[in-house]
Amino acid sequence: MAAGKPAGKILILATESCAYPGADAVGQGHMSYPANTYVLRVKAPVLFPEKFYLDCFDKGIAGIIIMSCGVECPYEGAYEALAKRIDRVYELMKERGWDIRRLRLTAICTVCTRAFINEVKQMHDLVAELGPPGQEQQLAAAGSA
Amino acid sequence: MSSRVNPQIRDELTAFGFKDGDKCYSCSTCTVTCPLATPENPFPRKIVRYLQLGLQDKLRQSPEPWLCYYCGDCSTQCPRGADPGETMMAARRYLTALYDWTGFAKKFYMSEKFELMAVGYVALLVGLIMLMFNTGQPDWQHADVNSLWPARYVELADLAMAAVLSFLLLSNVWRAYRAVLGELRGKIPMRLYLGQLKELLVNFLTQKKFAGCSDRMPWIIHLLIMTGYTTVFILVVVLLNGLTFDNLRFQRGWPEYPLLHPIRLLGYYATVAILLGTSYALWGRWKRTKPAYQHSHPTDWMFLILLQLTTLTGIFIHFGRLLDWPLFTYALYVIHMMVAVPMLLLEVPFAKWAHLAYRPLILYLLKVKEVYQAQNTAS
Amino acid sequence: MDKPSAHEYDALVVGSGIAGLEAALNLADQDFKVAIVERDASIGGKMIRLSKVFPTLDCASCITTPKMAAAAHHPNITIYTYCELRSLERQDNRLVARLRQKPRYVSVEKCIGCRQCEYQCPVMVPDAEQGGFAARKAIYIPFSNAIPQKALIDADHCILCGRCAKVCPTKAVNYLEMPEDLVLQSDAAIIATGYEVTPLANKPQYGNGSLANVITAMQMERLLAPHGPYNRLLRPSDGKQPDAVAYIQCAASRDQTVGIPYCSRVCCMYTIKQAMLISGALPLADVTVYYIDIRAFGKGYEQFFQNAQAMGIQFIKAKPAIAGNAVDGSVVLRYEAQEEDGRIVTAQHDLVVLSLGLVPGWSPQGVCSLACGADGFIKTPQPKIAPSLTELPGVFVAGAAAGPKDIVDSIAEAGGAAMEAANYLATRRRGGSALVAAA
Amino acid sequence: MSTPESPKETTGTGKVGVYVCYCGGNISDQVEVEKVCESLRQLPEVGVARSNMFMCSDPGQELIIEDIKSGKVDRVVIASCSPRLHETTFRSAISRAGGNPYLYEHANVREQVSWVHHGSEATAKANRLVAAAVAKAALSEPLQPIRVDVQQRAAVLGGGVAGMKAALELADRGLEVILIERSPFLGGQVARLRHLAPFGEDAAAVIAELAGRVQEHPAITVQTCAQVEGFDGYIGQFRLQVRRRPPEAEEYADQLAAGSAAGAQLGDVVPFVGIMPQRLPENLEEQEITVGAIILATGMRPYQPLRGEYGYGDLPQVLTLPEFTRLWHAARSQRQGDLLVVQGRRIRHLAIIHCVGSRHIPGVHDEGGRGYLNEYCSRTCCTASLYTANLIRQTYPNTRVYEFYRDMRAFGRGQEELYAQASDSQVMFFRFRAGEEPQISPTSEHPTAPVLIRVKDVLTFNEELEVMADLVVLAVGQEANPVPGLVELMKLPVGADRFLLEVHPKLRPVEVAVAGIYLAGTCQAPFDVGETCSAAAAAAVKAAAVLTRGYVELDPFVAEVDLSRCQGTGACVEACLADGALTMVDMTVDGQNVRRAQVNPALCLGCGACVAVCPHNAINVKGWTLKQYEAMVDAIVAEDLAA
Repeated sequence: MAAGKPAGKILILATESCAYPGADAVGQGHMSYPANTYVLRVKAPVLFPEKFYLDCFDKGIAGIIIMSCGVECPYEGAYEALAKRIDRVYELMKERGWDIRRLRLTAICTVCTRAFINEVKQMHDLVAELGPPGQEQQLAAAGSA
Repeated sequence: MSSRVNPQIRDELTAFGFKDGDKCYSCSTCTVTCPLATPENPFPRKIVRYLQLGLQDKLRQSPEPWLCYYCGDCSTQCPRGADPGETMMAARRYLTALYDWTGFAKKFYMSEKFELMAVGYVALLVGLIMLMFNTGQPDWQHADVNSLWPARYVELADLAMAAVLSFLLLSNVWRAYRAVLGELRGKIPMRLYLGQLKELLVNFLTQKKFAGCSDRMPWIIHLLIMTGYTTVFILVVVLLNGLTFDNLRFQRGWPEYPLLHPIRLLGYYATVAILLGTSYALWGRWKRTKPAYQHSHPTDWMFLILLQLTTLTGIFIHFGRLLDWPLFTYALYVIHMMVAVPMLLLEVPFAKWAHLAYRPLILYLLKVKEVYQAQNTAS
Repeated sequence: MDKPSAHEYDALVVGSGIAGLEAALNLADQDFKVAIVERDASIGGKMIRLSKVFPTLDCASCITTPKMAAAAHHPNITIYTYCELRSLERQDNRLVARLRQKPRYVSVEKCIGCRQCEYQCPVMVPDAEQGGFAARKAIYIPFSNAIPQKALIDADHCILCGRCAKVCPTKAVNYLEMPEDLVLQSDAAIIATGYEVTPLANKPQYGNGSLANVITAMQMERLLAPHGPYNRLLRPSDGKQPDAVAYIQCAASRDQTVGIPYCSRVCCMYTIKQAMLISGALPLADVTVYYIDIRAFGKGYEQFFQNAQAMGIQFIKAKPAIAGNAVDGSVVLRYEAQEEDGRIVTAQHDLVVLSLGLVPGWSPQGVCSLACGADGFIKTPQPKIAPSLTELPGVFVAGAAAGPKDIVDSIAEAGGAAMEAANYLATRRRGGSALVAAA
Repeated sequence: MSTPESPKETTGTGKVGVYVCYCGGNISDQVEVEKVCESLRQLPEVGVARSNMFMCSDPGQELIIEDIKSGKVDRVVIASCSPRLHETTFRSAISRAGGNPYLYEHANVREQVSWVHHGSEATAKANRLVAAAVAKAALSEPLQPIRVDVQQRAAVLGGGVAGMKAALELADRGLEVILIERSPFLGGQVARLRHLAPFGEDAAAVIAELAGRVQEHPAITVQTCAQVEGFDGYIGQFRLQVRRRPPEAEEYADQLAAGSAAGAQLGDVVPFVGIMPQRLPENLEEQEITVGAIILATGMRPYQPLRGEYGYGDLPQVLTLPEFTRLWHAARSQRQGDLLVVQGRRIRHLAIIHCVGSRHIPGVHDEGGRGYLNEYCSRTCCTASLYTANLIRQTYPNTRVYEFYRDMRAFGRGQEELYAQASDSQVMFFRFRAGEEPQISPTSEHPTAPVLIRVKDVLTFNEELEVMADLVVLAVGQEANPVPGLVELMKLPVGADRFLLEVHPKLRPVEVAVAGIYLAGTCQAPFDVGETCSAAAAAAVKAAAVLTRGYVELDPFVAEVDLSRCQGTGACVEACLADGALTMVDMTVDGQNVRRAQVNPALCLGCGACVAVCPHNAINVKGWTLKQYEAMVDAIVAEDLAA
């Protein structure tokens, strides 16, 4: 962990039927992961509009992992709609000069403990590197200057 | 080249002992568990399949049946009870019939009645001949077979029989050779055949391949019968009067050989070996102690019974002579001949005993073929 | 457990695998009171132990856990885990089931599933739930998504050191717990006792279970599961990541020498599934399936099989024998190249998986007078128009208890059994003769 | 291990009650529970914050009940283990106290905090998670499960085995059933068989039993020559327009003739046709029926080979298995000795070819003008072939049988035994690979001469073999009976295999996306009769669960339109994943006629796909609103909560 710096917060949108139980399984296994993570239970992440994600970043969330059910999604067609939406969010993020890696769409199943940990760790390292959203523009500016 | 499936052949096969082979669903467990199957000569499934479909030509060209010594591993492990070991046995019987140009073997196998009658007729014929052709002046003081049937004539008859037998057997062996080597026959140079003759001899004498089976007991039994039989055959037929010894006095003449005379020792060995071997096999077939003894074809019984009877009568003649009971000895001698002659005449070229020739021959030919192919790929 | 008429039910479901759960839920949803009796310490049966399931490749746990949770929380369902069914018979026109509650040595009421005991326990025991590849403690919760999430003591291995009792926050450990006998009454019963897999031993051509790198398909399920013993696919002998994996189909099915002449029905498909998962986990590994017939008969199964071939999984029509171990620990196979010229080929694989046969998970012998077929599975006298009927009135059968069956077919049959049972119960309620309804 | 102090009460302004569990140290060892309570009390929404050693225990639950009863609390936040373990426990506690169980939120501070984080980090995170839960709870609305009244009547479409079985199951359950069959007959495809593999049941007897019970059952109304022409409604209240009409001249002429030739009365089994349960309608009859659930049992049809496929249509020696069965049994009375005779021809050698019309592989097989490939396995043909082979071998020992297969799929109970029996009775098997199908050619001009079959046989090391046969029987597969009308009306999903498609093969195997419509039998996939009956009963049990109560209770988590915000853009309707759950309707809002979105709660899945697309945030999923999520995010990022 970056010394001294409080790590940016990571939001995890975990589906009720797959990833949320997956997070529970990680807990049952006492598999430690960074604490700057906040799991929100959702029925289907297709519920969130583009604006929600942008607002989150504006509010200071440094990274978002959408842990969906992937193709096992109980709502037929929802995953495809979600994937399309995330593509649009990426476009908007790029427009704002944000690193699109801050938002990740992934599929986590009820027992995908290792995958869960991996996702969290990767995002943790990423936000530690990037800092709060908006920072990367300054970094880039500093770099080009 | 396509082969025509021939269900009629399949019908004939039942008479040769093909029974459960239909059950095979071609999983090939038998082939891969067989300790004797080789990468180039896989069996038994291949043979089972040929028999199922009645692919006679394919079968005729297959050396594999002669590579199998029926340890029964395949039959114990067959998931469907198709008894591939017994099916291989049937294949050997069928091949013996296929090699035989006289058609006699086929009849012998296909009809138990024919088999019994053939043996019976030959036995009667031998009996009749012995009754008709003798000196008519038996020695009632001593048991001396020579007095009734002088060794000279008997040995002449033996020779004649050996000639007929050899002709029949060798002509069938020739056919087997043609079938197995197929087109390669003309291509392999003579020196290769000669070079591998040792293989023929070794295989004949030791049946060494058999020892590769997981159960070695059948090999030992087989070896006992085979060496015993060969020994007697050589003693009786080959070491004839005038060849090496002045007279073959083993059974007929006086005085007996000294106790430690090599011929006498060989004779004892042969007698014991055959007796042990056939008794074990008969007992096994009766009690079905081994996979190989589960199903006995009438020809199997016939062979063993004739062999054992020949041996037993031989022993009794020996005792008759030692006890000096003339009538007993002469009568047994007639019976002995009535058993031994049909056995030789029928079993050797046409039935079970033919494999004594076919097995080493096929192994030898495979070796020749292997060497030839190795040379060809090398050049 | 807090129900006043705790031991009076409309229906009893024996077995809580996917078939039992599905049957119980279907009855409970029609407001019948259902008791589930489970031999293991957790409900979920075999399916919860699997990695992913064909033909959709979705995670088994993700499909089973919702059903487990639904059953556990259903107001009409009572679950008796860790109970042996000792007898099931009709008395006074009701079914009476006598159960023996095996001692867990941990109070189910008090245990909060915190696993403190498990962390303190000093005894390591090979974990059957992980194919024996990992260890568990002598006091343990069966697996991560077990229901109930309650610990139990494995009395065979416990050394009575007392650490678990000391650390338990709720004082739930009771070393002196005794077996308890229970009597349940019901009008109908559904037998959903599932299957077991034959052991590795007794097949000389596969090494009789003595070769470390010859494993069962159930063990492979664990190696492939995301929460498996190694967390990745390694072979057991030396932890090497296998580059070549082979499957031997019908390793103890369609084989009268092991007493299983029938087809175990699921092995082809789980093998294809595992082969696909291996290809996913180790993209460079070669996967070979030796088979007699590929039996991909269900909806979407044939396409699944074709996809596997397209992925590069090799299917060879042959039934090999294992010739032994190579120096590097890999397994040497001999097979007959039927699709070529029939010669015997020797092949080496780092890991060999045997698709073993399925046998009944339970025998009614000594428990009730249910009849079994020659295959040992529960007999169904009307396999066409009422496949879940047994020879006992009011007793129905679902899933692999009536013959090997995959999950999809088990679920369908469980639904059917629940329907038949519901009608039997409804007829009784209407006052109709139960015997007439069953006949 | 610390024990909680006696509960402190600091009543804030709001009415959210926060209850933090020690979990006997499982939580409190890492999370300073009292500190969490302390900092939560600072929040304006929180009225009470308490802790307990075991919140799930009776004393723990009592805390909540007392607070609700005393009016201090009207919504509850529990911070304990995963909601998956005890959500139902706490909801029922709230109900017992007289509260609304949906005014409740759960913070998972064990699995997501104390078991994965340590020290001050753990307490800080627990703080935030509980605060987020409070933020959500504060915005919760009381909800009620959606109750839909249900017509206790079902419609079953299709009068084959599946339809009759499903109808009987529901009727035995005490429900009214209307069985609608397109043809004049009951019995479907099974009526056209003779024996059922693998056990050899008499197909006619099976049909007679099912149809007999169907006709006698007072709760079942049978309508033959009937079709569904109109459909609307939702689970519990489907309306179907059913039209009965007399068959047209050519339609069913052969079957009707067979019936009258046999002198069959209504209700009699006519071999290879079925049972005619009622007279043909004389006029067009139309009626509307209302049902609570619909079971589709529209069945399958056997694959019809193309002309020239294995010589079919060109050579008189080539028949399909159903055709052969029919001819054979028609000629059975003229049995001649040990040899099978079909159409007057003596059959010494009979070949059966498997996988005809099944297991097509793109790139290997071609569509041949069909316009599609059947890539699936038809599941029943192997066993049917084996059964036929055995029957021939037993009845006519002099008729030889050859089977050409790709994989022998004798998977079910009693099926491998059939295969073993066939082998044992000397049926010869040949295995061909896809793309190397057996080639059939006539051997002479004479139409009754045997044909030559050439095959590269895998079992004989891929050698080419020749087999002579007097008759070639094609084991044809199953195809879905096409029901384009119903698919169109009910918006039924159809798979790539052209069978009707279930939602999920394991989770919801007999359901389609529209709640209340179920699939039974071979309309869904190839099945044998036993499997069909299982599937039909499984469909019936789902329908029964809906119908027996007279109502269904659905989760309250469905979309809700905020009419004060809705501008009628229709974006939500477009995004909706469940057909009919969202519609635009004309209505009067504030005295103005407008078009607004309307939710049908019975059809809504609650996925929220509509929520995201509404430009005015006028639609939300109850219990999971966007506002609530925003409030949670706010709580997570808030500065002042670091405890």
